[in-house]
Amino acid sequence: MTRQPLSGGDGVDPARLRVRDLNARQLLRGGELQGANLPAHLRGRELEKEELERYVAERVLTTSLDKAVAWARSNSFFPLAFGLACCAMEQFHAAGPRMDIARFGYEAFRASPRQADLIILAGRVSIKMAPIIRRLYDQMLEPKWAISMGACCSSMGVFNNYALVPADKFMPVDVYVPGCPPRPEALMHGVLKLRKMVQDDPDMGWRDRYGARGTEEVLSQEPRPADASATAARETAGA
Amino acid sequence: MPDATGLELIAQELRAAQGAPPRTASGSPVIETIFFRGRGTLLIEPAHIRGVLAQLRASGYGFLASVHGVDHYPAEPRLGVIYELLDMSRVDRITVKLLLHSERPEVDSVYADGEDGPGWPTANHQEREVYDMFGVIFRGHPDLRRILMPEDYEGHPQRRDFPVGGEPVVFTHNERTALGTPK
Amino acid sequence: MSTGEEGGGPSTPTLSEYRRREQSITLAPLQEQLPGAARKDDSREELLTLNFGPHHPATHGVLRLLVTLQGEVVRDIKPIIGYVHTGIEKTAEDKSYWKVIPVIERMDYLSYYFNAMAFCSAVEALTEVEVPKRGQYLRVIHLELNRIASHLIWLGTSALDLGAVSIFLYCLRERELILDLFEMSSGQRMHTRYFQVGGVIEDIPRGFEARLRKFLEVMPERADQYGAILNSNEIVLQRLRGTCPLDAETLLSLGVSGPLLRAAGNPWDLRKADPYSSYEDFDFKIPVGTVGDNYDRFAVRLAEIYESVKIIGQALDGLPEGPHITEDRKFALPPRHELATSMEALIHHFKLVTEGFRVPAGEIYLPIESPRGELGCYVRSDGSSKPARVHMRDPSFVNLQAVSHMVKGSYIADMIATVAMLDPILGGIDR
Amino acid sequence: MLRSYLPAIVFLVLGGAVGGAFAALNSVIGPRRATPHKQDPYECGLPSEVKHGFRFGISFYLIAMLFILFDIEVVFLYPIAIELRAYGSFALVETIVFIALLFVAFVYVWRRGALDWK
Repeated sequence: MTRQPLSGGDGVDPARLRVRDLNARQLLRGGELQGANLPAHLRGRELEKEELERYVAERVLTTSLDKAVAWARSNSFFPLAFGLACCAMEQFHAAGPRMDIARFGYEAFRASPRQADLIILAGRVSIKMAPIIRRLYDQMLEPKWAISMGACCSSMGVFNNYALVPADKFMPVDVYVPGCPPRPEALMHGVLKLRKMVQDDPDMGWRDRYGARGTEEVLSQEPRPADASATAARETAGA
Repeated sequence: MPDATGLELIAQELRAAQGAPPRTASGSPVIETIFFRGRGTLLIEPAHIRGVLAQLRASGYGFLASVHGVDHYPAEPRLGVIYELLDMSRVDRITVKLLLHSERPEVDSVYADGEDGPGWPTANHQEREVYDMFGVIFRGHPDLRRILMPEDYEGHPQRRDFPVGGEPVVFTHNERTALGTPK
Repeated sequence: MSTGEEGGGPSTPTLSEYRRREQSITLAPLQEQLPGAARKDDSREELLTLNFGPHHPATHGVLRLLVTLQGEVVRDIKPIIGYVHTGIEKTAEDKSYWKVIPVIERMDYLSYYFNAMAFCSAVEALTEVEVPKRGQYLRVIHLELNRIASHLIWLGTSALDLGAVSIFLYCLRERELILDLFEMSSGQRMHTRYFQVGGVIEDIPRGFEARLRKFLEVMPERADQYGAILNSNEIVLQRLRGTCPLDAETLLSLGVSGPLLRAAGNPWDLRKADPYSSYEDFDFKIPVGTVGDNYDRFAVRLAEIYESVKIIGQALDGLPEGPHITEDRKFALPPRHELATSMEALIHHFKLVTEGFRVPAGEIYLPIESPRGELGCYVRSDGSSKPARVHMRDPSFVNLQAVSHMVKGSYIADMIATVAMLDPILGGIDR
Repeated sequence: MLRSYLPAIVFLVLGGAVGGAFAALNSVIGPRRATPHKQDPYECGLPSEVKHGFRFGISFYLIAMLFILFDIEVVFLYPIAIELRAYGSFALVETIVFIALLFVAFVYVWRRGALDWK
């Protein structure tokens, strides 16, 4: 197994994890601090008085602008027009006349990764496709998000075999939409969850246990070449 | 569909025509006729495949519907290649099957035209798939390389001794063991 | 800018890591074969080799076409596939027969009922199970509904490629109606697992018939509208008429079947030629084209929608009473009420759910007519409760070979139209 | 006289301001992380094989030139259409002659086969 531990395990600097400021919301709420990412002296205690004041002062100044930006971003995702298999049909239907994803402003499917900021992995990811998807994801401009739609690319689903790779093995995924294939409503629910996440108010659910939002990715200084990561994925998948 | 007698007649014709040279490696081209569930199958010597298909084409079976492989592991010869032929005017199907030893799974390609008659262009992708999935080498195929798996993949996944693969799915109850982080 | 001096011969490009690994894809010395290569002025024009896909909105999935262009003209085209290879045939060997059905359905993801039908028919032939008449009729209804749904997606996406955007939304509107019907009879929109070995898993619910009749009324009207919109769209017509024709002889030698073959004038349709599942009971026509160009391919598929509507109407009118699945408890689950009273039913149920049924050793190839052509299912059984080999002869996989014959020498815009009219479903091609 | 240009000036300034504001906001707020893959040209998800000094066929330029030539014609027609009353029948005749000349050129180009791809 070459999978990264979900909560920064041994040998991974928590500062390099993509989601590292998870506890901000809890801190502001004054709740008890949890999570493996925290420095040891903060673990298991609450912020009080001056510490809390300073913490809040640091955040509030930048918060308003951030909020405006997050609001703008979260209400106009430009998904990449990218269908792999069955789920792509339900993705069509989400954009179709009955579900009409345009109600939320997500109807502008873009053909080029340069113009897109959301990749919906709709279908099964084969070992041959994985490096290409990673490359597409790498070519998208920041900020970018990923939704893994359907069982196949979340966990390989019913086809747990030599040919497939789950998406979170080679790229970070923010929201998983279960189903085989998920109904269009489910996809829209997933996109709306992502909207809440981008607005920095994620529905954590059971992820509180991990202190994580989606799949975390270690950002090293030099990004890993796509081919190498896919080869690693292939080795484990084919073994 | 040819009935059992019809199948025997076809086999007789094939024996009469193909048993003689040019390719008389082992005498009769038809090893066995199998009639099962109303469908006829000719089990033939691999060396005669081009000749047998050409003769069947001459007798009307002009449409090669499918070429696919099969693995009879652990029996030997274990690798089979199956050619499904269709006669559109009589709406009649016949199956031609050959078995190859896994030591040297080689058979003549029926894709390209040869001196013994025209080929079957439809066999191009299908032979490549059989090569990819079973490792059967089609002699004379001009472009025999992997078609579904990546070019640098090792092994032939559809062979029965190839593991299905996959990986354990991480749930809350098995995250410790599946992720390999003992705590 | 230009490297200049060598006079336009194909200089060896420095290949990237990715292409170096697939160096066996030969781009043979095309430059010499070109018409007019001897002419002085033409020899300065270089050939452009482009990847068209795997991520391209006009390839209907993750098809990759390695296109060699001379200006605007396609000189060579190599389809490269395998980007959604899922190993379904391998997975099927690992599951008992009735658990294979949901896996098989996910191959050609637009015609899932057809995949299930081919597999179930093959297993029924092996086990010699009889499907009751009502089961056959219900199968026909769902198959033809699925054919319409598949053609609707084809029409919508193809029109999108040809520049007629609104058709796509109209098609999805009608497809929703079909998916509602599927949901009603089986509980799922896609991959319904409705067909079982020996029949269908449940009878159609109350209200299904009324809804289906309403749909049958609406559908021909809507299909008229599609025809009216597209047939009066000069751009679409210009891109379809007379582009990339291929004659029936070549198509047959390439193994092409289905609407592509019928567009070239050969009326081969397994529903008529070799009827299965009571298709001989119904009165329908086979639309046939004349020249086999893109417009014929379009017209044939559009006409098939009307014929499917006709078939469904007849099947619904003549729907016989009786069981919807075989009474043979060795293959079909006993109904719920029997479980409470009959010990034997309980044993059968337990046996079916835990192990599945055993199939006598043997092998069979059984073809049916899918929306794209002959969909054959080869099943080899070794006598156990799991198949020893399942192979789908998918029409898209075979038909794709025709693309290079159709496209070579025509404009790149015609290539888009041809790929659209070819209707390749990558899930079926790669399996 | 200058007053009549006021709307145009306001339009230009507003347009520039909005465009500039978006560009500036983008450079301030937008995160940037250049990676080798991101700098690569996009070719349907695969590394591009097109060389740097690739020579396009001359036919592309021919089509482009002809397009510009015959498209400019329309641009000339707009102001004439608006002010046709002011200049009277002279302008109308001139325009017709202009279009007729272009039409002759168009027929010539067409018959010579320049619009077909070679």
